Amino acid sequence: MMEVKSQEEKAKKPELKARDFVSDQDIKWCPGCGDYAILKQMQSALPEIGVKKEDIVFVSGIGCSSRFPYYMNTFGMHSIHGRATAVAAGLKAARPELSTWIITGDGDALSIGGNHLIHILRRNPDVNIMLFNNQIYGLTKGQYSPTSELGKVTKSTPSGSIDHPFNPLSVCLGAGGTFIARAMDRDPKALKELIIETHKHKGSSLLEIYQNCPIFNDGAFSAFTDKETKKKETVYLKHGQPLIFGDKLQYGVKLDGVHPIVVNIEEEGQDGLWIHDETDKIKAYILTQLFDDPEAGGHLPRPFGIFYKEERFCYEDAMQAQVDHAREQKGDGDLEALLSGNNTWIVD
Amino acid sequence: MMEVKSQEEKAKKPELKARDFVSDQDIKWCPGCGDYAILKQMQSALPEIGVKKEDIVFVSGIGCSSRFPYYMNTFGMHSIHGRATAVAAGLKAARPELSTWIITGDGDALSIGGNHLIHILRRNPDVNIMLFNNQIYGLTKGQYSPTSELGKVTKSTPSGSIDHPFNPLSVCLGAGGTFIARAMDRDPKALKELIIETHKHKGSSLLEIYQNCPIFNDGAFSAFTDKETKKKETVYLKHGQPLIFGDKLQYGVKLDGVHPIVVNIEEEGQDGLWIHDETDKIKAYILTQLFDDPEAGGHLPRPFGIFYKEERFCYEDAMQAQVDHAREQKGDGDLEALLSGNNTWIVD
Amino acid sequence: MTTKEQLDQVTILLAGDSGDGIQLTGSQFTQTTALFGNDLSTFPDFPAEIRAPMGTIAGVSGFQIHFGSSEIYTPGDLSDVLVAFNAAALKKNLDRLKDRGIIICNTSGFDKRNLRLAQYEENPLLDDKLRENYQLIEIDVTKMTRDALSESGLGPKDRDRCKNMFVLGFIYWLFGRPMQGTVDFLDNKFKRKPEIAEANIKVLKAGYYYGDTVEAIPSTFEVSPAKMQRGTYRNIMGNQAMAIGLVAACKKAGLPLFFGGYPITPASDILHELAKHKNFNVKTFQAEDEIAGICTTIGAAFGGSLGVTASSGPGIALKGEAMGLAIMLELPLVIINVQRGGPSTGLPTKTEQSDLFQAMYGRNGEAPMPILAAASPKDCFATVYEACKLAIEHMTPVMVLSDGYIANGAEPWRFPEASSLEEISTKFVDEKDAEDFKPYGRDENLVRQWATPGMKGFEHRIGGLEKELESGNVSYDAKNHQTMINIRSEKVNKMANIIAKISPDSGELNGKLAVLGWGSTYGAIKTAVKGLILEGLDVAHIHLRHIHPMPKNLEEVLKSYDHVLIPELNDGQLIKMIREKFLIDAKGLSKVEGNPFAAGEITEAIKSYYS
Amino acid sequence: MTTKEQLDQVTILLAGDSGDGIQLTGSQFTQTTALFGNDLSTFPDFPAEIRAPMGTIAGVSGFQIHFGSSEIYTPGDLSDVLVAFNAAALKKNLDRLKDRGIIICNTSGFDKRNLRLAQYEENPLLDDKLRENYQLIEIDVTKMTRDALSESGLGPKDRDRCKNMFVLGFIYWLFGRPMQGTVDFLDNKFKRKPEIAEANIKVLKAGYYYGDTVEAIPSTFEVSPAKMQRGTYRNIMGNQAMAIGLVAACKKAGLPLFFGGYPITPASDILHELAKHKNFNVKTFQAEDEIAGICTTIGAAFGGSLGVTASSGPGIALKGEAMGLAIMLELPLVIINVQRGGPSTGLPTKTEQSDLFQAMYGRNGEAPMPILAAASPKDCFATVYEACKLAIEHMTPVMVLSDGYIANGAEPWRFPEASSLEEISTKFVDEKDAEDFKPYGRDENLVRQWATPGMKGFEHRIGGLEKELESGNVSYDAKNHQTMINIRSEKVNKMANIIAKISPDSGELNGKLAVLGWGSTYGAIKTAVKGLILEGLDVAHIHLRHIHPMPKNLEEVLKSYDHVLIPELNDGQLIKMIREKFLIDAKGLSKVEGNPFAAGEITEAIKSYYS
Ligand SMILES: Cc1ncc(C[n+]2csc(CCOP(=O)(O)OP(=O)(O)O)c2C)c(N)n1
Ligand SMILES: Cc1ncc(C[n+]2csc(CCOP(=O)(O)OP(=O)(O)O)c2C)c(N)n1
Ligand code: SF4
Ligand code: SF4
Ligand SMILES: [Mg+2]
Ligand SMILES: [Mg+2]
Repeated sequence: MMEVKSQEEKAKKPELKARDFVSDQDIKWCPGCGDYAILKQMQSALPEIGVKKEDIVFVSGIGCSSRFPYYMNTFGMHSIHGRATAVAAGLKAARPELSTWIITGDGDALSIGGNHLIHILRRNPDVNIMLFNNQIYGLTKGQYSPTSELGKVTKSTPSGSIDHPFNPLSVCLGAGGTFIARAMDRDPKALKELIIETHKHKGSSLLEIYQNCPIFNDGAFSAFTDKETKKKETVYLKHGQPLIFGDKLQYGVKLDGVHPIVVNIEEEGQDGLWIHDETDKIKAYILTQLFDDPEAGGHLPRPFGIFYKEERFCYEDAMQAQVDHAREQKGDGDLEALLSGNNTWIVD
Repeated sequence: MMEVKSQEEKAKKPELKARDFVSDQDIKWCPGCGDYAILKQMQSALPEIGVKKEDIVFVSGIGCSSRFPYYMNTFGMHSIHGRATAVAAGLKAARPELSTWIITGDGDALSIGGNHLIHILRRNPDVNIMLFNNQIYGLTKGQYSPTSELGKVTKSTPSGSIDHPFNPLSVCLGAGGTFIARAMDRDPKALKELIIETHKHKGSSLLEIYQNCPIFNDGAFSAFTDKETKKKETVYLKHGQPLIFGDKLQYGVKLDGVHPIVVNIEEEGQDGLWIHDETDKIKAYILTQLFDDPEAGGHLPRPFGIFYKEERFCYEDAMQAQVDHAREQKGDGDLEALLSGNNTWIVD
Repeated sequence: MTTKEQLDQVTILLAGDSGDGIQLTGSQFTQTTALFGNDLSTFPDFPAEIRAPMGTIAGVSGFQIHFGSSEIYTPGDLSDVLVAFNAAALKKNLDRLKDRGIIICNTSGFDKRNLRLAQYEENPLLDDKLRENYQLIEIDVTKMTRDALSESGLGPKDRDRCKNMFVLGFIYWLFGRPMQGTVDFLDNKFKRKPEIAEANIKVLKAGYYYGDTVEAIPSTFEVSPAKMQRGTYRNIMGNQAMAIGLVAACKKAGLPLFFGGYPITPASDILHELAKHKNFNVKTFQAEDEIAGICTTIGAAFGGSLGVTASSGPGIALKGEAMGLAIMLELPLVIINVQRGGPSTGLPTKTEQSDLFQAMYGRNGEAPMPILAAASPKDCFATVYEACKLAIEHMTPVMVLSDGYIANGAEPWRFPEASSLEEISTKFVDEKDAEDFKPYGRDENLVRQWATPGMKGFEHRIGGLEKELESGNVSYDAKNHQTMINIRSEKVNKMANIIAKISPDSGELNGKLAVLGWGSTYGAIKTAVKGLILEGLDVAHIHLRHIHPMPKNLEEVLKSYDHVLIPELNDGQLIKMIREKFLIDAKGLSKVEGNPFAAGEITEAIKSYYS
Repeated sequence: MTTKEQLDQVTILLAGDSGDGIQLTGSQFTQTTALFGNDLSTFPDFPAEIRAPMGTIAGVSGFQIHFGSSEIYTPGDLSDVLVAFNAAALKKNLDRLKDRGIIICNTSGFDKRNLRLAQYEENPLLDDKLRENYQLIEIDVTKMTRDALSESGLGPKDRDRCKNMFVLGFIYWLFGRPMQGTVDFLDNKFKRKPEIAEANIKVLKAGYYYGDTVEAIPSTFEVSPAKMQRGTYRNIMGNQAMAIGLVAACKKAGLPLFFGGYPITPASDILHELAKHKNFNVKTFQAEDEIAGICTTIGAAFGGSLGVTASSGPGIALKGEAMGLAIMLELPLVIINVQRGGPSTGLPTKTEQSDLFQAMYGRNGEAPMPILAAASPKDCFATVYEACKLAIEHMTPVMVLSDGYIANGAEPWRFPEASSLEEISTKFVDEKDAEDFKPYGRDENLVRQWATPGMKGFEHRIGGLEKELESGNVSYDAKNHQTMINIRSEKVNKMANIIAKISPDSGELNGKLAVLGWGSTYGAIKTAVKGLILEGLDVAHIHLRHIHPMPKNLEEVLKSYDHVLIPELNDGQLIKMIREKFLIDAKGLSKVEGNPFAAGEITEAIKSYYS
């Protein structure tokens, strides 16, 4: 009996492999580009979420990262610069049952596409937004982006950029996002887990992924990925767990009033350490402020993982509910009645 | 002697009156519109900031509120919908010495113009942004806006809006704004003071002004303006002062960890009350979260005044510095050298 | 004693402050007149401000209705009756009244304050010239209304709000119309405030009986019902017809309707109307801007809905880039431009036809798109219905042009039965064809296949980069690009095989002069041409719905005339297309004043060919 | 022994992986050849990807240079020499090589892996046909380079990066060019890494002497200096010329230059170049998007700068609404469109002329704007300079059209002296005129006055709503609207009085056939027409810089020919304007393949008129 049942289940849910998500198109990123690692983790995460291939859609804007959909053997659209969020918002509203993924870059999402990003976050349709942040415009060959650091010398800023960069997660939280998280290309395990978490969250999930662009901005995130520094410069957030880090996990983060400080656990013990609560929006905000320059002294580590998660109704559900309600109330649309309206007269 | 000197001074700084800022155009807002009160306070505040009329520019987008520049006897531009921030950013970058004011509505600034708003805030040019928030589209005759409350029935939402509204100050703080404040049309004194404060702040100042639209959204802010409720529903922020409110100032706000709670001062005394610190960004964030529905029970009062103020270099100064530096380094541009470039040859 | 005068047609212009309830008065008179059996056409004329300062000229709101016992195609050029609620209303509109026309004025709207606001130095009602040139009927409407309600217990503000009903009652009497429709309307509208309903009805009747009682009015008028085609009629406004047409087409096609748009005058009412029809599986999305408006519809169309967006000039400008994407993706989209006065913000509440070239060319690259234009309020239905059919059956975005004049104008509509509407066939791919699926495979009309997410085995990716023939993969190949450019162009051109051939709307083929129009100039041209044909002139009216592609026989038809005259509410746009295509020396009649043509203006232009 | 062959002109196509340093090699050869005194024209051909996978066809980067001892107008149709760094480079470009042309190939780029990636089943170098049809020079460049650097102490990666210098050295030898320029360049470029400079120079010389040593090469070539006009020359690319032209115009006008824009291929280099010239009081603003790009320039122009924005098709589409505002405001703006393959994202790295109509009509309402088009890389300077002059002196936005072909192409430029540039007169209001200041007061050319913030007594407000004549206040008046529509149109049309009259660029007036071109087709048309005139054909070349308004005498000039042929890299756009305006039956030659015309294609089309 048991065997039969498990077979039935298998039949119902044919197990997909990572390679089922590989499309037939040649990949056209530069050698060494961080996008490869993200693609790989996406292809290995999707079989685990148990959604049928044909029910998955990837929508992207324009940029190196935005070529991603071509490499996924699902439905996909490579739209126009900055508008993936808007296209996906329409698709999801029209087809709530589809698993909808948005692929976007720091320029695509935060420069030209900034408005659609903050609006999708407030409306909260159930989409997963992968924001590939390489702190540069890759496709147009190396201009600074809204996340590039101050003073950055690029083709368009030969004397250094004077634009104060965005803190992307702070922008997204401020806009009313219900799921805010950060990952990086060079930590594939955490990346895959977080990809799966974005799927699980019902609502707009924003996953910022630090992505290295070896051609135009190599090493932008080396403090967080280099062996020597990464343990000291990163802290992984786990709901219910204290914020500890360091190569021997010897440091912790505490709140002094509303301000985070680093303490040495070996000296001060674990008491009073900040216990991560991913449902606390104010604390999530404080976490987004752990954003200083790793080069600066006395600074705090950069958090990775889920900063914030909130349950809020999804846009497409509310929209569908209004349609369903209208149908219940007034019945399925009657075309004759629509055409005639309420005031008619007869000429004969 | 003294008299002579004071005459000289007078000659230097001719004192302007509110009426000097009144243009010759008929005002075309509806009777009772909150825009009148704001116009009046602006005209009475400007003489106090001591800037010459001809050095002041008002730039607006499109909306009822955006007609404001026509009524000010200064330089002005009524631009296109959502783009006042971008136009003003260019003007200020080109002409750092001008006192530049942006007039925008909740639709203009937060719907179509959301992207330019967050970008001007991060770049931080020294402009003053007056965001007239009436939680409705006035000029197009009453559709809901990104600040309208959930469930709002309007022309475009006959079954009620399903869009989670923005918390405008939270958006602006998240974007990296350096001056975040709130006022209302019906409290002229505070409004005028805050207008002057926006001018004083060197950087992009964002003043949200609750503005009643008697035609399409009458009473949206009545909880904060009605005699019976306003003392209980509003708290005025003053740097260095505790957060207290109530008709007998009998309530205070405290932080329980990172979360604000209301305490009864008469019972619990003033100890441990939250002392407003306008330079504390995390606390400013917490203040922006005092945003619940006044109809809901057990809620917190709505703050007015300056939430946050940060000193950060201004975009136009950095830009001018690069120009000046280049001139110092390379000398004022030499056209012959530019035309010839570095590699020439002679044909003869 | 008042006598009764028989008239064939009448134009009334109601004018007053934005707060005076002019639009409501107008629409009640329209409804009653329609039910009475007249043919009619109406046009409201709002101020650009929500409520411009009371009493000023900028604050005047107008409503014009033209009705008659024969066919009516326009809201009328000059009016026979001008109802002026105040001095500003008179000042603004006097030049739109015929010589010897009737002025009905509310004398309390001519007090000192009102005269000053209207910038009258003297009270015009005391001017002998006015009394000589026009028939003046003075009524102190405010006082009458207050008197009528003296015992109602209502406050003075509420009482004064009933003023418009007095006027309505009076003109009902003047034109011998029944009051019952309005009585019912008021009862229903103020269901929850019966005292208000009662007061309004009382004042309405007071106005009616005022006419009966005072003997000052020399004559009343009779405009008998028109001999209209048999059938059931309703009254309809252009934007409403547009919305209903969209819903009907989607219902017929069996597709969900997704509307993504951003409010803008004068297009917003399409969104407002659609939002009421959710039970037709209509989803409306008020987007953050026009770009998101069209992009959400592209997403929805990819998902298997008909995507619709509507805007006006400035908003359409913002959609250009995304239209290009839709053309590349070959997805069904309908884009409606309710044109207004331009350029830039221009004259938002005024009408114009100056976005034709924007529709043709307002995109980067070679980006051909079919364009249809609606000719009148009711024609918005048929035009948008055809646009939906073309979009769905040919997998393409289609542009529909309307304008402020027909969007807000109204006329009686012999609406079709649902069953009589043309079928629309939606062709999704067939499950069994998954093996050989080519996303850019095409049928004989060059229409590509439609496979939507959720269809197993049809997973594919599309985008805005040039696509390879058939496979739809990205291709940078030179010859392939040329092929695809040709296909996209050919696909639109081939629609000329399907759309109706053109023939004169009035007049005959082979003549001296053809007046070629498009869009909302229909009524004015028709009125003018019909009139002149009756006068014996050899002139014809040809009206284009299909701007791109044009009807196959258009060249032949146009070349059958000695002259072609093209009136447009722009600086000359269609005319350029005609001259270029057919190398005929067509002449234009251009007007860019924010107002529709008066039939008389067209008449005059035509006559110049015969003198 | 190698012999020396004398040639009049040669085209070389360098091709290899994006990582092979092709563009650098090409630009060095260009520089040296220019200094040598040849006339020349170059065209790079990038892949759309940043670094498409190594060894694949999609990853091939190309650089074509055409140089000679007579005048050169295009980068050449087919090439005489193809340098193939790998198999994919050969596969992609073989059909662009002349019969019997020379192939120089790096044999180590033809190993198994490379052959597989290039989708060659057999090694083409072993194919007898290839050897018969072409002259094959095989060099194991990789090995030679490594050998040359065996003692350099550099790692293998760094060594291999010098490969391109070997090839450069070799072709220097082949065409008898001096190495010194490149030696100096390398010394300077690697100032901080002298070991790298030294290695590159070593390899360069190795390549040069390789030619000398091996006797396999039958002959070297001599292309003597061209008889060019006396003067001082530099080499210039289109985008660079555009940027320099802007800076020069602002300097001449005494105005600050404000550039607001957003990166997009192929326009970004204008921003990059301008950002280097801050000492000319140039401010560059990389905006959040194209809309902010133009809106910031509008703000800056209001403040008294010349506002400039540049983009390509999709970005220009986004700017349409704001262009309308600039037209309404009548502020000086220059809008540059470096066109690329469309529609939508299209072919971003390819060239096309398909945005002409977008330039004319891509806005709502009647929104006329002057349009100029640049004909060649160096002509970008003169064209944009004139555009700036028109914008400033006539207070209007002006559109300049360029395209990917001339933006990235290069040619020698006899640059002007600063003093010889036409004066540009900026007319701000005069302080003493504050009393009578009318923001929309105009001079005889209908140019309005410019008063900027900070000018005491000139406080005024402008905006996108229709403006009242002279006062510039908001006006909804019907007649005023028509007046303003006419003024805006007339103001642009009047510029025809100022711009140069047109005359044939080659050939005579009054003939059988005029070939009318615009923009980047200049070189191909000129080459073709000059060639055919030499062959005795009665044909002329007329080239338009002024698309709108057109030169006053254009009609007359065109009508002096029996036929007019209009080649365009689009589906036929200028031709529609010409047919419409002059009602002449001009014919088009259309090509939409992402590539420029070959002169041969034009020649062929012309010849069809004479057979
Ligand atoms: C409307 C428009 N503007 C500009 C561009 C040019 N463009 C393409 S991608 C891009 C930015 C890419 O940066 P990002 O989004 O960070 O992606 P990345 O390439 O770094 O992955 C730009 C400016 C475009 N394609 N369309
Ligand atoms: C591009 C464009 N889209 C839409 C409009 C129409 N429109 C004008 S104002 C406005 C919204 C006004 O709301 P808000 O900014 O809140 O100003 P308010 O009228 O409430 O003061 C809209 C949608 C427009 N003028 N231009
Ligand atoms: S340019 Fe950078 S981001 Fe783009 S593909 Fe190359 S490495 Fe990746
Ligand atoms: S509609 Fe509302 S916001 Fe607009 S002018 Fe009238 S009252 Fe003010
Ligand atoms: Mg990036
Ligand atoms: Mg508003």
